[in-house]
Amino acid sequence: MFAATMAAVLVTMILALGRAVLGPTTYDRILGVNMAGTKTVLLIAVLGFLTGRPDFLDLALIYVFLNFIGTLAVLKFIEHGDLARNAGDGE
Amino acid sequence: MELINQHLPILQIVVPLIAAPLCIILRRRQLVWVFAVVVTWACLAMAGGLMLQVLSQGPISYHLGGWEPPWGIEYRVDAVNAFILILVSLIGAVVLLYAPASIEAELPEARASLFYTAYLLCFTGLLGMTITGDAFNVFVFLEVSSLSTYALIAMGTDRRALAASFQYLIMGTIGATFFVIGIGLLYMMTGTLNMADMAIRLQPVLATRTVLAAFAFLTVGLSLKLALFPLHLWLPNAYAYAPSVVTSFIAATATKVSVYVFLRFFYGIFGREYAFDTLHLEYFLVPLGLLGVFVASTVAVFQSNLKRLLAYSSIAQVGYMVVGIGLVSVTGLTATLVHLFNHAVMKGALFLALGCIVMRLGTVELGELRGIGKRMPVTMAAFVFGGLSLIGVPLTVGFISKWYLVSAALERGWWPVAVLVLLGSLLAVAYIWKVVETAYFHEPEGKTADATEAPLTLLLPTWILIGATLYFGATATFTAGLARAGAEALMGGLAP
Amino acid sequence: METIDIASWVVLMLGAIFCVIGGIGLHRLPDFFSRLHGAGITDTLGAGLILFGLMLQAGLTLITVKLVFILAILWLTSPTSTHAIAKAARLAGLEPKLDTSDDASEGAS
Amino acid sequence: MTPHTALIVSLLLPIAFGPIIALCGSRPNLRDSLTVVAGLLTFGTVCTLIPAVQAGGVAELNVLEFVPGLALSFHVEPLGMIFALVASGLWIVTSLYGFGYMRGHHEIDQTRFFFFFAVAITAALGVAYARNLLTLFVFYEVLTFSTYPLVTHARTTDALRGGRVYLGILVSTSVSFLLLAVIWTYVATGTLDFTPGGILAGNVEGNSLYVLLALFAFGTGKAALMPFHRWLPAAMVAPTPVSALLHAVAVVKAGVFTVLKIIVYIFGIDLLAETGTSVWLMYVAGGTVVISSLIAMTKDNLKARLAYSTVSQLSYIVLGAALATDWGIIGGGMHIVMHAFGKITLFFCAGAINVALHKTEISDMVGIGKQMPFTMIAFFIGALSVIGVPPLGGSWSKWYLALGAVDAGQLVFVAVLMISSLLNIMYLIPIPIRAFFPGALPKPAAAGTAATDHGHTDHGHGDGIHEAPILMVGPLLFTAFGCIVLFFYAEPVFRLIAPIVGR
Amino acid sequence: MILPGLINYWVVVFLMMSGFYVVMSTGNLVKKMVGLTLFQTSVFIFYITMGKVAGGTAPILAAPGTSYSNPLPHVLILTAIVVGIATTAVGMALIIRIKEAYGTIEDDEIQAAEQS
Amino acid sequence: MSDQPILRVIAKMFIPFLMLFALYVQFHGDFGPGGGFQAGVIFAAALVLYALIFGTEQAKRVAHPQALQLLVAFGVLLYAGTGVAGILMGGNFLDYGALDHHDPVHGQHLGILLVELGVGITVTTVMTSTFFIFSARKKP
Amino acid sequence: MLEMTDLVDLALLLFLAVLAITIAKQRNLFVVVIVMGFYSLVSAALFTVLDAVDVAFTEAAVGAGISTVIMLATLLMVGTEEKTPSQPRILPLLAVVVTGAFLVFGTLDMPHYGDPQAPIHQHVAPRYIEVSGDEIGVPNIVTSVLASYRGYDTLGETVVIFTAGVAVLMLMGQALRFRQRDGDA
Amino acid sequence: MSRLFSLVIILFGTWLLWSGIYQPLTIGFGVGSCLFVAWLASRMGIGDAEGHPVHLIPKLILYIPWLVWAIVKANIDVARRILNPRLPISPRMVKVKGTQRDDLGRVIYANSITLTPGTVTVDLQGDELTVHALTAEAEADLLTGDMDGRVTRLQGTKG
Ligand code: NA
Ligand code: NA
Repeated sequence: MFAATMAAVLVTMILALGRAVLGPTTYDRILGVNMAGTKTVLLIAVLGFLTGRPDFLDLALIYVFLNFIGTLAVLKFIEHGDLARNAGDGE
Repeated sequence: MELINQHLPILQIVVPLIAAPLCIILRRRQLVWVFAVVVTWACLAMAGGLMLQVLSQGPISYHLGGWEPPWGIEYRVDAVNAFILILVSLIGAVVLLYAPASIEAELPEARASLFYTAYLLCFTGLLGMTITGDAFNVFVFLEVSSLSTYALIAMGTDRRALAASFQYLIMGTIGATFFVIGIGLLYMMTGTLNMADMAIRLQPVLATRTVLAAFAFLTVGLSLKLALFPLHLWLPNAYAYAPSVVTSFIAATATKVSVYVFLRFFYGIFGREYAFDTLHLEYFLVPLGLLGVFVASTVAVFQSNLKRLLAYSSIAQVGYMVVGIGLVSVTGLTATLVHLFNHAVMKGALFLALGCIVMRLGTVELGELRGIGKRMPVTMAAFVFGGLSLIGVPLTVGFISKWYLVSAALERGWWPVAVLVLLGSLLAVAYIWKVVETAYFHEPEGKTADATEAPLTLLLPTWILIGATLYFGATATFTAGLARAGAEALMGGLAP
Repeated sequence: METIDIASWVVLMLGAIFCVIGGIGLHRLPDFFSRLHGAGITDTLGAGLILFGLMLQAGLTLITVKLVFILAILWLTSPTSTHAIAKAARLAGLEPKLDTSDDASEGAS
Repeated sequence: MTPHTALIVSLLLPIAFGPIIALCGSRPNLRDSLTVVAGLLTFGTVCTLIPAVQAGGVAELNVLEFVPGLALSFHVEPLGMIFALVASGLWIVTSLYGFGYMRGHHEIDQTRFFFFFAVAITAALGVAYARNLLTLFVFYEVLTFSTYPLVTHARTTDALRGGRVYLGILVSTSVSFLLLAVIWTYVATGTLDFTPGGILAGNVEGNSLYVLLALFAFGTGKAALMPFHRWLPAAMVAPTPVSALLHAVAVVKAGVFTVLKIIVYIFGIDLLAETGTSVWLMYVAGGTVVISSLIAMTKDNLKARLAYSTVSQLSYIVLGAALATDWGIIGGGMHIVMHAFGKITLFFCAGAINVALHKTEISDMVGIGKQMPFTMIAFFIGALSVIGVPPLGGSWSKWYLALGAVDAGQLVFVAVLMISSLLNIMYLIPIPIRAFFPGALPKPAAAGTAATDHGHTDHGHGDGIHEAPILMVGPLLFTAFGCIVLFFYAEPVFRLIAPIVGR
Repeated sequence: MILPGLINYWVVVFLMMSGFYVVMSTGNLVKKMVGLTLFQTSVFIFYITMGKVAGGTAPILAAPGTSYSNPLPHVLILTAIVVGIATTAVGMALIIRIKEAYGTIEDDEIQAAEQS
Repeated sequence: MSDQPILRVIAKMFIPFLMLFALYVQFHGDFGPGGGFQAGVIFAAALVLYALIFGTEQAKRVAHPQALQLLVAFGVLLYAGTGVAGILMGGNFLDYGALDHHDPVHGQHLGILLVELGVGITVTTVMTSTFFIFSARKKP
Repeated sequence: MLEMTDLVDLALLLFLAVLAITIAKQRNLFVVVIVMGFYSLVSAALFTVLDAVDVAFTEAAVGAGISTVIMLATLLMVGTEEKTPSQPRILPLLAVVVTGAFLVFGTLDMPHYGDPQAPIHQHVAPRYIEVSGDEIGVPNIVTSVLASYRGYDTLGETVVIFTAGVAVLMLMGQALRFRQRDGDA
Repeated sequence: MSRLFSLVIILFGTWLLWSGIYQPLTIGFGVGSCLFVAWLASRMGIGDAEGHPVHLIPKLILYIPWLVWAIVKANIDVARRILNPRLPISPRMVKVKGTQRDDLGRVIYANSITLTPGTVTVDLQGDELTVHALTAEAEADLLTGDMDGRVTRLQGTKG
């Protein structure tokens, strides 16, 4: 059961990653990676159950956080050409 | 005092390790320097103390965390690495004396406290690699020293320092990764990381292809770090464009420690029988070493930048050390070990002398040093003595090294090796004399016209090392005695 | 097999199916903006069902609590990042491919 | 002073005075006086060793343990005593001459000059006192490097080139051959001590013995055996006192001394005589004697001619050693002394001519006897001594060498000695003859060009005496006188040397 | 039985060598660093693979009698990961400085800039 | 990005929990995956998120670069200091058992706690300062 | 016996291989970095399968998180396109093939994947598993080994981070001036 | 101040739920950690009503089930269209006004829109949301204002 779920998640990951590689726009790539990231969360969660040690959900939790922050960082990079400038900061 | 004696092995490493972050807290440049000097000289004293302990009580084993090896990490001091500890501490302490005046001249904006922090870290890393008895711990401290080295090299004023540092970073990391693969394979076959334990548990599985692969990866990884020809490509630029203090320190110590680790693995873990009687590593080491001597020395002859010239000379000198390893005898290893020390002292002095020149002229291009011998006689005298030692003139340490190396080659009956070793030193005459003639056979002109002698703060450390070059060249019983003790230990497989 | 197991099995399978459908959408849908909706499927119901299926497995334990946390954070962050990506794309001048055949729709501003 | 103390003191005196001399650079008179004092003190101290040597030698003295099991170690034995006396004694004379020459020539960096000179003397004494091969090698190399600044003193492009040849040949031969041989010997025998009867017997045999001898003979580049003789003429760029140092006092003597010492104490003449290992060396030495004499005849530059003469004379000593007979060794040892006095006289004269008349080419020296009568008489005496004509010192050494050849059954070398003496006459005697009797002989083929003819002929070409400064003439008269004295008082020299071979 | 006995290791070798190849073949400094990271990460996989015990579980003490995978490679690799990121950070800082100094991060262009 | 209400609001809600999670990871390394290093990374991530949304300048007001530098050093010193404490208490370097002579296991616990904290502090501060340094760099 | 986890393991490994090839072939650095981040993420998943949860945790945080952010920040300043190499690189390929072949050769005598009888599971590690609970009192054996048995390595690791911090500060703390070439100064 | 207090309480509750280890030491660390985080949050200025909308929780409990149901419906719809070989979609952009009292409300609204597949909030300027809709039906659904009203009622009316 878990394995089947995992297989599905893996397939989804590959599809998402295909989008990341194919593009065509940068935003398609980011979208693909972001989606692949959330699928990793699922993968880890299911894996915990598959291996009979579900107390590794902390790991899944950290994936969610990092996926989010990572995406924002990437966007900031593309948007402003600057990682941390803010409208209020000025130059 | 009793407490200190008992914990000397760890204090040797932890004192500079703790000092590094303290430098950041102290922040004020002079204060940091004085502090760092005190620490490095204390380290030298500790290294001396360790050597005395080893000589009186035999090898010392220190269990970190109180855990018995192989469950915990062990520090193991014997005649060989006590010798290397003294070497690294000595160079570290002397070169640091030299630092303030030199980095003020060479660092665009003196970021002194960070500089000294990185220096101490590099120092700690090298000492840590040397003293440890745990294979993986070597890697950790290797990286401490490497990372700080990258930063230190990049502090050079020329932009090529950056490219050189990056190149070193890539090659160094590849080397370290190969090393880790090798350790992994060994661990896989033995289940232990403690070197002494590993040596024992490796014996039954020595014939496996996995161990052979481990051997190969460790060889290549370490050869990269010690700049064995033809894996030396990172070295010339790194030495040439780093600040003089850094070049002096690194050139004198870093490759030496790698050579030591090399010895430790091949003689101490795999064992002489496997490395040489079974795999005949000597047929790989001796030709490569000699090739390194000749190619690098020849290239050195054609260098116009003196730092690069000495850098190529260093590659050649590594070649001599490797030949010594490949001769597989007490005399050969004595040659390698004594040359580790001797080369460190003389090359350190030579780079310090170049630092004096950089400070006054801002360049070490040969074409701009015409007549420098008249303007900076004390500096150039140091350079000449160092150069004579590179050539291997008697009463300098270089001669002692050559003496043992040729003896070892003749003992083994490999007289062509002996001849080649001697011919190699003639190439040193060529590249050193190029400098001598430029310095003394021209009237000062251009930049040298109004150069003045370097300040005493720079000359003193330079001459301390030259003094060592001459002293240990005139009576090498101390260095050669220790080296021989170490060589005997290595030939005996470093058995406890 | 207990009912709860069967239920969780069904829920997990459904989640898996939605995930894959979202993945397919990511390739079938014609432009960047419409693909956002495909991604949305996997992140909302796909992820939600799978996590819910796991909760059924774990029962009333702290594990379930953690799964709830994961789901909550996922549902908070996922629309936020989707929005951020879309906004960035628009700011960068990427125009959505709109359906012009439908007269009822209004064009983009 | 006990012999041990005397040994140490004599060794340290020059090197200790070196820095003092260097520090007094701003006061030339003080500096030069100190140099003489140092020389006198050193010579005096060396002389105090003579009784001890005659009583059986000064025992071993380890100064520094060089590497475990091998010490920098000294002793005095007859051969070393001779060399030490020559080196320290002639240092005084050369120094005095040097003041005159350097001042007369307004040479640069005189302080540095005398400093390195002092170092070179220490090195020469170190070679003389060496108790083992390692010590000898160490000081041999120190001598090479300390004389390099002297050879290249002028720092001109010529000096640089000459220096390259000088250093290149001496270093490459000593490093590639001599050092190899030394280490080989050590590996083979486990010792490097100079031992009566040699140390190789039973340790090295057959072809290895030939190779080893070749390594030693050619490795001792300072002995100027052909084909490694080129450094000597190249070093002629140096100021004349340096040439004197090189040719008479220290450098070349260190070379042939080394050869003698190795043959006597490392190989042992019995071993060589039994195995005939050194026969080829006799031919090489004999060849060098003849060929370099022939080359000398073609040189018009006086110093160059003297240089080739030295090459030839050195091979007498090597020949003596290679004969491996008692008389050969004694002859070689005595020739160190005899040639030193003869050749130093000739060089002093050449320098004096250069300083007084600015002449360097032999073809320009026709008729200078009127201007420089003392110099040219001294030259004549020196030349006769080098040729080996009684009543001059050189005749003794040649005599013993001939005896040695006969003893060894190598009569061909008696012939070689005679031919070479003839050649010596041909290239040395015409110089004083034409100086005093301008029309007596036809101008030689290698006559100077028009340019040199006109170059300095105006200078002091008038009548009347135009000698070099007294500080130069004095020493050259002294050494010329020495040549004569050595003929009549050769006995002490002989008695000093004879114990080497047990006589 | 080769599968999965050694085939895992062979795939890992392939992964390592792809990283190694990227480092060696590219002239772009950033990609070199990525290659290095790839290489190192694959070595981590190698270590962790060797630590696996069939039927074992994560080395966090659970019920008695549980079989655990080997914790030691995990510890080593934790350290190695940290070393890797440290190297990456320093490498990237260097790349930025190189870009500022040379205006390029391509190896051959840097070399050309020095030759000219 | 603080002019983007969605990001701002979500980040504001998020950051405290992210930091708490970091501390949770820090103090639960004994029981499950995690420890000082991972905690440090997560804590730094929280600060980075803050900097991304509210700007580096604002973030530097919360975490002074100078203070960060001191804390970088402090983390290492805490670790090494715990080791030295082992020596002073009569054990070897890093012998936590010596920290409590009556109950070595408790000593081990204490030691692990302290060194993990040291790791956490150093990692957090190094990562954060590295981010600050990189983000302060202008495009050449 | 082929277990479920082994299949997952193999699947993830193959997935990683695809990613590795993608990295090698991509010229757009942005994509390269992103895919590398993802590679880390997948390898973290693999670590979970292989029971290395601590490692997975760290690899996720570092490889996918920090490392990617640092690399992107760098790209921001240095541009995102890799120049097409002028010629195919035969020598590196050869070196890599030889190295790889040697490693594969080395695997031939290795204990098989998962083999409980492998030497590494017989020595040192068993003690950690058996007595660390009593000696250290911490359930996570990895933590016990990391912080206590091999706590010294971890001190070294902390120093490595510290060193990296110092290095970055030295390199980028302030704009450094530099001379173009020796001669121009 | 009371908001900060509630933040600490919420954080601590979260800690307890995460932790699962209820020893004095661990709980003590929990308390310390929560206080530290709260202190930092106030330093950052993120513990205000916008960042810590604790007052909305009661009403959210009612809103969430509705939202989940909306999500399920939307998911099924979009999934069918993706699987349909003809791909029956007609993408469009639509602007709607949010009637919420502040940014917090509008953010909840915007994210609710995005969470339901078929609609994605592409921009939020003032009170105007720009939404990308995949189908005409999704657009129509949005324009009914049902969701908007529910979110607005979460916060209560203005004033
Ligand atoms: Na942990
Ligand atoms: Na990574």
